[in-house]
Amino acid sequence: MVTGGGHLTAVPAVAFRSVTKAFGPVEVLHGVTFDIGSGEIHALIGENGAGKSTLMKILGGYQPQSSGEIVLDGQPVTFRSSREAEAQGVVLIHQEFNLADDLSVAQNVFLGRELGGALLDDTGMNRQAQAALARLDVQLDPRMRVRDLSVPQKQLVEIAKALSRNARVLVMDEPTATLTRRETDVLFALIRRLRDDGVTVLYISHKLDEVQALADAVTVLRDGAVVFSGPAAGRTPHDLANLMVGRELEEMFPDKGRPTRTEALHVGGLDVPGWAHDITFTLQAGEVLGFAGLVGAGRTELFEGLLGLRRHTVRQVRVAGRPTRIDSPGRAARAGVVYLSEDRKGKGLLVNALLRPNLTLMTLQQYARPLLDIRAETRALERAVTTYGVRTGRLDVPASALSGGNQQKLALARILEVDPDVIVLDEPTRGVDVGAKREIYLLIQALAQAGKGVIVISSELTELLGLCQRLLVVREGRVAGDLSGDELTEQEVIQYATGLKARAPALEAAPR
Amino acid sequence: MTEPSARTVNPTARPPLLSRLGSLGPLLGLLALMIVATALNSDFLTVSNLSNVLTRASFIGIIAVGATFVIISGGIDLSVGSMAALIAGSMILIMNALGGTGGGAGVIAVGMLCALAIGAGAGLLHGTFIARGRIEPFIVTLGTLGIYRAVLTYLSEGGSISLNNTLSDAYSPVYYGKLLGVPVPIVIFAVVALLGGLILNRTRYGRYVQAIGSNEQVARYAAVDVNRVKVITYMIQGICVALATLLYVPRLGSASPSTGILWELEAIAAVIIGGTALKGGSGRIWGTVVGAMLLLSIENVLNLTSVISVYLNAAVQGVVIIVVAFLQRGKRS
Amino acid sequence: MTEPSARTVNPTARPPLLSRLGSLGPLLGLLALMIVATALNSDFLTVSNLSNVLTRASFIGIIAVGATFVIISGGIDLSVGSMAALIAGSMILIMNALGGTGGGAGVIAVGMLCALAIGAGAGLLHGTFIARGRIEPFIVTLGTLGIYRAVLTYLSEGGSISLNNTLSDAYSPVYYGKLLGVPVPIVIFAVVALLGGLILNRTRYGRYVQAIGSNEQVARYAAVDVNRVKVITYMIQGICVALATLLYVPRLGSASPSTGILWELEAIAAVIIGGTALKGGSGRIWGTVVGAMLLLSIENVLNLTSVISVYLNAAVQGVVIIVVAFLQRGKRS
Amino acid sequence: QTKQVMGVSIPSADHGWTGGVVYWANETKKELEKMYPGLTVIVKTAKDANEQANQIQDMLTVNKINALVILPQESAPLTRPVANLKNKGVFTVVVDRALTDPKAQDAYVAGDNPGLGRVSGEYVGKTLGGKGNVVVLRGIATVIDNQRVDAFEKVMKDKYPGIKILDKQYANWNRDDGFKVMQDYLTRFPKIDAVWAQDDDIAVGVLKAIEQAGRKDIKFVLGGAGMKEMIKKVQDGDPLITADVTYPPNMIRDAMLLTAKSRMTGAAMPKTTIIPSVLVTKANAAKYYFPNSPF
Ligand SMILES: Nc1ncnc2c1ncn2[C@@H]1O[C@H](COP(=O)(O)OP(=O)(O)OP(=O)(O)O)[C@@H](O)[C@H]1O
Ligand SMILES: Nc1ncnc2c1ncn2[C@@H]1O[C@H](COP(=O)(O)OP(=O)(O)OP(=O)(O)O)[C@@H](O)[C@H]1O
Ligand SMILES: O[C@@H]1[C@@H](O)[C@H](O)OC[C@H]1O
Ligand SMILES: [Mg+2]
Ligand SMILES: [Mg+2]
Repeated sequence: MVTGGGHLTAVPAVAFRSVTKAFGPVEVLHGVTFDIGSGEIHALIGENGAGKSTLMKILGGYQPQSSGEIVLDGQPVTFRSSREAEAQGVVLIHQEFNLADDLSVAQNVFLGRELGGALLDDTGMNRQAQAALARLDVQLDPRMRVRDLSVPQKQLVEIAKALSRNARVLVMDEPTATLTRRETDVLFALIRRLRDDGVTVLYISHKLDEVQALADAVTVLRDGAVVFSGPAAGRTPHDLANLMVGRELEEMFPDKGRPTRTEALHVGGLDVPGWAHDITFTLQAGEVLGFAGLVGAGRTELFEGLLGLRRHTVRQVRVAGRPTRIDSPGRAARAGVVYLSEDRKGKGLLVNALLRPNLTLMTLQQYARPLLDIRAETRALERAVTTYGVRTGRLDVPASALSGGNQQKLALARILEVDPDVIVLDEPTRGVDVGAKREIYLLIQALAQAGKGVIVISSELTELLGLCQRLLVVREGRVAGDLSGDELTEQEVIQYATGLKARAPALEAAPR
Repeated sequence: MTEPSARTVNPTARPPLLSRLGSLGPLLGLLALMIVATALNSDFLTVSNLSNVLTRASFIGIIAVGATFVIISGGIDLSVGSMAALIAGSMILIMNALGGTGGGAGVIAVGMLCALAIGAGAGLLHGTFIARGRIEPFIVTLGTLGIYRAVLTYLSEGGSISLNNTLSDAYSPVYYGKLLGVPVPIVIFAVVALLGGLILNRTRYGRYVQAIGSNEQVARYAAVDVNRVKVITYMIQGICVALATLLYVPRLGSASPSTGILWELEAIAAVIIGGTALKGGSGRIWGTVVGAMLLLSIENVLNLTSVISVYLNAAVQGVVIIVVAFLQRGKRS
Repeated sequence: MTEPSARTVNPTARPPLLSRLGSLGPLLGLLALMIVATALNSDFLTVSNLSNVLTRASFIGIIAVGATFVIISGGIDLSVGSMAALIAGSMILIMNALGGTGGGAGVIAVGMLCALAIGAGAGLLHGTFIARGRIEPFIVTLGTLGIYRAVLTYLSEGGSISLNNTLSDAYSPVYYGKLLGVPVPIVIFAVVALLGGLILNRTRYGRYVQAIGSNEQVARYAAVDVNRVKVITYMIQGICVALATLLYVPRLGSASPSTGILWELEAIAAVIIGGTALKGGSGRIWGTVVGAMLLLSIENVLNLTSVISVYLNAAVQGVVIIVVAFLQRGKRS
Repeated sequence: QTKQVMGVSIPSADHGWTGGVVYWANETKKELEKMYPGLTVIVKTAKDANEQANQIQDMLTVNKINALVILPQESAPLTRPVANLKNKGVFTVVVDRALTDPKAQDAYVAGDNPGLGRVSGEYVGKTLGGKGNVVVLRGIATVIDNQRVDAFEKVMKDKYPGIKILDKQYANWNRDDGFKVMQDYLTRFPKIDAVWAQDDDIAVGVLKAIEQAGRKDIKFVLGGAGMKEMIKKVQDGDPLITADVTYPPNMIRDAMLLTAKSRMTGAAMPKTTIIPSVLVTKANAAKYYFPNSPF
C-alpha cells in the first residue's frame, strides 16, 4: 500500500519543531514535533479537540504559534498571513467552510486572485472553476451563489478552491466529513494523482478506514502532543483508534435493541414541494430507524418539512399514537419531537454565543422561575459537558472556541435536554472522533432502550447498518425501499438508492 | 462518557476580568466628560444640574432601552421620534376631549393608557410587517416615520396641540414631581432600565432576542418562535416610546410637528455608544443608560460654557461621540 | 463500495430564472406608480415633466450609487447630507475668492476639483476611522454628520453662502444645459450609474466589496486587503457626494446650514428599495437608480395633484415605500 | 379677465409658525376662489429648499401657473429657481424671506426681521431701564435669525450699553430646545433679568424651565411672532409674558390677496409691501388674537 515512501528523502517537506499554542491561559498544543516527508500523503488523526485544526491553521498562516518553529524544505519560516503561506505553496482547506455566501462558486474559487486585467475575466473564471470542479467529478453551475448550495456542495467548492491554487503542500482538514463514498473516491484518486505529481498532502480525518486506504504516513495527536508518527503501513483502523484514545477500544457498535410494539411516530402522506412526495412511515418506540439515500435524495428536506421548517403538506402525523399537528419546531418539541440539523454552523449553534445559552436554548422554560436561574443553567452545562464528553478548556467561552467535533456534541446535548420521545438525528457523527462516535452510538442505543424512537440520517452506510434495526431508502424524494433483518446489507441499500430495485408494494401506504 | 479525567473541563478557570474591565469604556467616557465639565464650570457637579441632565436623559434613555432590544434582535426602528410626537398629540387630544367632563386623575389615567396602547399598537404593526411581511426593518420604520409625523401634522393642522390648563396642572407632577426626593422621570428611567436589564438577561424572551440577533436560522431550528419574539420586541420599543411620551407631555403640555425630530438618531447613538453592536446578537442595557447620559451631558456642558463658538456645538458632540466609541473599542478588543 | 455515477451532486441546478424575474420588484413598483400618476394627471408623462423628475433624481441618485457600495460592504454613511452642505459651502467660498480675479471657466474648474478633493478626503477620514480605528460606521458618520454641518454653520456664520453672480451665470449650464438634448445632470447620473455598475460587477475592487460585506473573515483569509477596500469604498461615497454637489451648486447657487438635511435617509432608502440588503454582501446599482427615481416620482406626483391634504404628503411617501418593499420581497423569496 | 392659475409654495408645517402659514394659505385659497371665479389657487408645501425648487418647477411645467406666491424655505437657494419662472413669464411674488437677487421677483411682501430685532431690543432696553443681564435664545442658523439678532444687539450697543448679554445659544425655534437651553442658563447664571427668546415656541419652553427652577429674578420673557397662546397671555396680564412682537404668519394672506387682485383686475401691485413687526402689549393685544388659527 505504501507507495510514496517520502519518508526516506533527506529533507522533509514540512517539519514541526516544538510547536506550542496557547489560547489565553490554556495551552492546547504542547511541543509538537514531527516531519512530513516530501511528496507523501500524511494523515493527521486524533480525538476531537486534540489540536489538529489548530496545528494546521498555524501551518497555513492563519494563526501564529506561541512558540516553536515550522521548517519548510529545510528553511524555518514564519507566515504572518495565509497570503504568505500560499505564496510558499502551503494551502489549507478549512474544516469549517470559508466561503462568502453571497458570491458565486467561481467568485469564491478565485477570491483574492481573480483573473483578468482592469476588468475581470468572469467567463474565464467560470470556465476554470468548472474545470476545477470537474477534476472532482462535480458538475455545478459556477455562477450559482454559494448560499444556495448544500453542505456537501460547499465542501466540494472549498476543495476546488484549494486545488486551483497550485499547492506544494496541501492541507485538508476533514474534507470528506460531508461527502458520500463516491465523491470521496473521486477525491482520493485526485489526491493520489497530486501526490504522484510531487504534492505533499496533509490529511485530517476521523474516518480511519480512509486513512488506512490513503495515507503513506500517519501522525497521531493526543491532547496536543504527538503520540505516534510513522509509516501507515500495517496499521489497521483498530490500531489507529487505540493510539488515538490511548487504550483498547471496544466494539464500535453496541448491540441493537428491540423495538416495542408502541408507535412513537407515524407520518402519513408528507409532501415537501420540490423535495419529498407522499412519504409515509411509522417509527416504533425503542426503534432506531435509518434513512439512507444519496446526497440530494431529499432526506434533510423531508424532515425539515415535517418539523414545519419548510412549506409542506401532510395527511396525518401521530406522535405516541395521538394525532398531532406540527407546524413549527416549537410545536414539535412540545409534542416530543426534536431534530438535529446537519448544518452545525448555519442552523445548529450560535457560534458567537457562550456554551451555556447554546445548551439551554430549547429548554429555557425549565430554568424560568420566572427569572432564568443562571446557576441552574451552569449546572446543566457542567452536567452535559461530562455526559457528552464536550472537551473545552473553560466553560465561559463562545461555541466558536470548541473544536468541530465538540461543537457537534454540544448541539446534540441541546436537543436531548428537551427529553424528547422522538429524536431525529441528521448526520449525528459528522466530524466526530472514533471514541466519541462510539459514545454517540451508545447513547443512541441507550435512548432506544429507554423507549424513545430514534431516526438517524447518515451518509455513512456502515453507521446506518451498524445502528439501525430498519432502514428506509429515499430516492428522489420518495421512499424507495424498506429494509430490515437480512436485507440490511450495503448491496441492497445501494440498489434501492440508485433505482436498480424498486419498493415492493408498500406495507405502510394504506392509512390505518 | 468515560474518558480519562485529566481532560475534563476546568470550570474554575479565571473569569475574563480584563475584558470585563475593558467593557467599561462608555463609563470611562462619561467620567472623563464629567471631569472636563467640572473643570470648565463648577456648577456642573451641583445636584440640581445633575438632576436636570438626568431628567432630560430619561426621555431618550427610556426610548433607547427599547432600541437596545430592537438592535440586539438585529433590527432597527427609525420611527421612534415621530411615534413619540403622534402619541403625544393623540394623548393630548383624547385627554382634552374627556377633560371637558372634568375629573383630573381619571382622565389622565385614561390618556396614559391610550398612549401605551398606541405605542404597543405601532410596535405590533412594525413587528408584523417585519416578521411576517419580511420587509426590512429600516424600510418599514422609515415609512412609518413619515406616516406618523404626517398624521400628527394633520391632526394639529400644522400647529401645536396643547393640553388644557386644568389638566396640565393636574398632570405636571408626573414630570416636575419628586419621589423620595428624586424627580419622577429619573425614577421611571431607573425602573425601565432595571426592568430592561432583567428582561434581557434573565428571561426566556431576552435570551431569544439575543439568539435571533446572533443567528436567526439557528433560533428557528431551536424551536424559538422567531416571529413572535420579533413582534414583541417592536412592541417593547413602542411601549418605551409611549412611556417616554408620558413624561414628555407634562413637561411642555403640548405636541407639535417638531416634537421628537431626530430622536431616533439620538436613541440609536446612545445604544451604540453603550457598547451594543449595530449588527445585533448581544448588548447591554446599562451601557445604553450610560450612553444616553453621555449624550445629554455633552449638550449640557456646551450650554454651561462659552469656550466654543455656538456654531460649533454640533461638532463638539460629533467629536465626543467618535472619541468615546474609539476608547471603548480600544478597551474591548 | 462502487456506486453508480448517478451519485454526483446534482449538476442540473436550475438557473435562478424565476428569482431573476422576481428581482424586478422595484421596477414594477416604478411602473405602477407611473400608471397611477398618469391617471391622476396626464401631464405626468410629458417629456418635460419626466426630464424634470430624472434631473432631480440625479442628486440623490448619484449619492445613492456611492451608498450602494458602502452598504454592500456592510457599512453605512449617515453623513452624506451634511457632507454635501459642507462641500457646497467650501466650493462656493473658494470660487468666490478666486472669482474676484475674474476668469470664469478656470475658477469653476478649480472649485470643482476642490469639491472632489474634499469629498474624497472626507471619505478617507471615514474609511480610516472605520477600517483602521475599528469604530462602528454608524457612529463615525453620525459624528461627522454633526461636525460637517457645524463647520458649514461656522463658515457661513449661521447664514447662507452664495455664489457671486457672474460665476453663477458661468456655472449654470452644468445644471441647466443639455448634452445632445439630454439635461447634463441626467447624463452625469447615467455615467455614474454605468461606471458604478461596472466597478461593482466587473472589477476586483467591486468583487472585494461584495466579499467583505458577505463575510469579512473570508475576505481577509483570501488575502483581500480589507482595510484598503473599505477606505476606498468610503472615498467613492465621498466622491459621489461631491459629484452630486457639483450639480447642486449651479442649480441653487448657495449653501446653508439646512442644505442636505435628511439626504442620508433618502439615499439609503433608494438603495434599499432598489433591492440591496442593509446587512450587505450583495446588491445592485440599477436597483438603486430605480429606487431614486421612484422616490422622486412620489414627490412629483404629489405636486401634480391635490387629492390629498398637504399635511399628509409624508404619509403617502411612507406608504409607497413600504408597499414597494413589500412587493419586491414577495417577488424575491 | 382670463383664467388665472396662482401657485402658492410654502414651507411644510414643521413647527408652529409655518403651521400658521399653511393654515392661512389654505384659508385664503378658499376665500380667493370664491371672490374670483376665474382663479385657481394651488397650495403646496415643501420640506426643504431643494424640494421647493422642484415644486415650483412642477407648478410651471404641469400646472401651468401664471403667478407664483412663494415663501422660500431659504433665500439664496431659491433665487435662481424663482428667476427661472419669472423669465418664463410667471408673475412672482416673494414673501418674507427676500431673494438674494431682487430682480428675480416682481413684488415682495415682507415680514420685518431686522424690525423684529429692533422692536424687541427697544422693549427689553426700556423695560429694564437700561440696566441688567439678558440671555438670548436664537432660532435656527439662518439669515433671518442673524438679521434679528444683529438688530437686537445693535440697539443694545447703541442705546443701552448698561445691558449685558450674558450668552446666546441656538434653540432652533423649538420648545424642547428652549427648555433645555434655558434650564442650563438658569444653572449657569445666578442673576438673569430678562430673556429674549425671539420666538414664541422657544418661549414656551423657557417659561416651563423658569417655572420648574422656581427662579424669581427674571422679570420677563420676550418671545416673538405672535402665537395665539402668547398673545392670550399678554392679554390676560401674565406676569412673565408682558409683551410680544408680531411676525404674523398671515402675511401669506396679504401677499395672496394683493397678488390675486393685481392679476384679476390688472391693478398694479406695489413693488414692496412691508408688514411691520409691532409691539403687542396688553393695550392692543385683542387686535392680534386669532383663536381659529393653529398658531
Ligand atoms: N479560538 C480559540 N479559543 C480558545 N480555545 C480554542 C480556540 N480554538 C481552538 N481552541 C481549543 O483548542 C483545542 C484544539 O482545537 P482544534 O480545533 O485544533 O481540535 P481538532 O483536533 O481539530 O478537533 P476536531 O476533530 O473536533 O476538529 C480545543 O480544545 C479547542 O477548544
Ligand atoms: N436537484 C437539485 N438541484 C439543486 N441542488 C440539489 C438538487 N438535489 C440536491 N441538491 C442539493 O443537495 C443537497 C442535499 O440534499 P438533501 O440534504 O436533501 O439530501 P439528503 O438525503 O439529506 O443528503 P445528505 O446526506 O447530504 O443529508 C440539497 O440540500 C440540495 O441543495
Ligand atoms: O419659522 C420661523 C418662525 O418660527 C420665526 O419666529 O419667525 C420666522 C419664521 O420663519
Ligand atoms: Mg478540527
Ligand atoms: Mg442531508
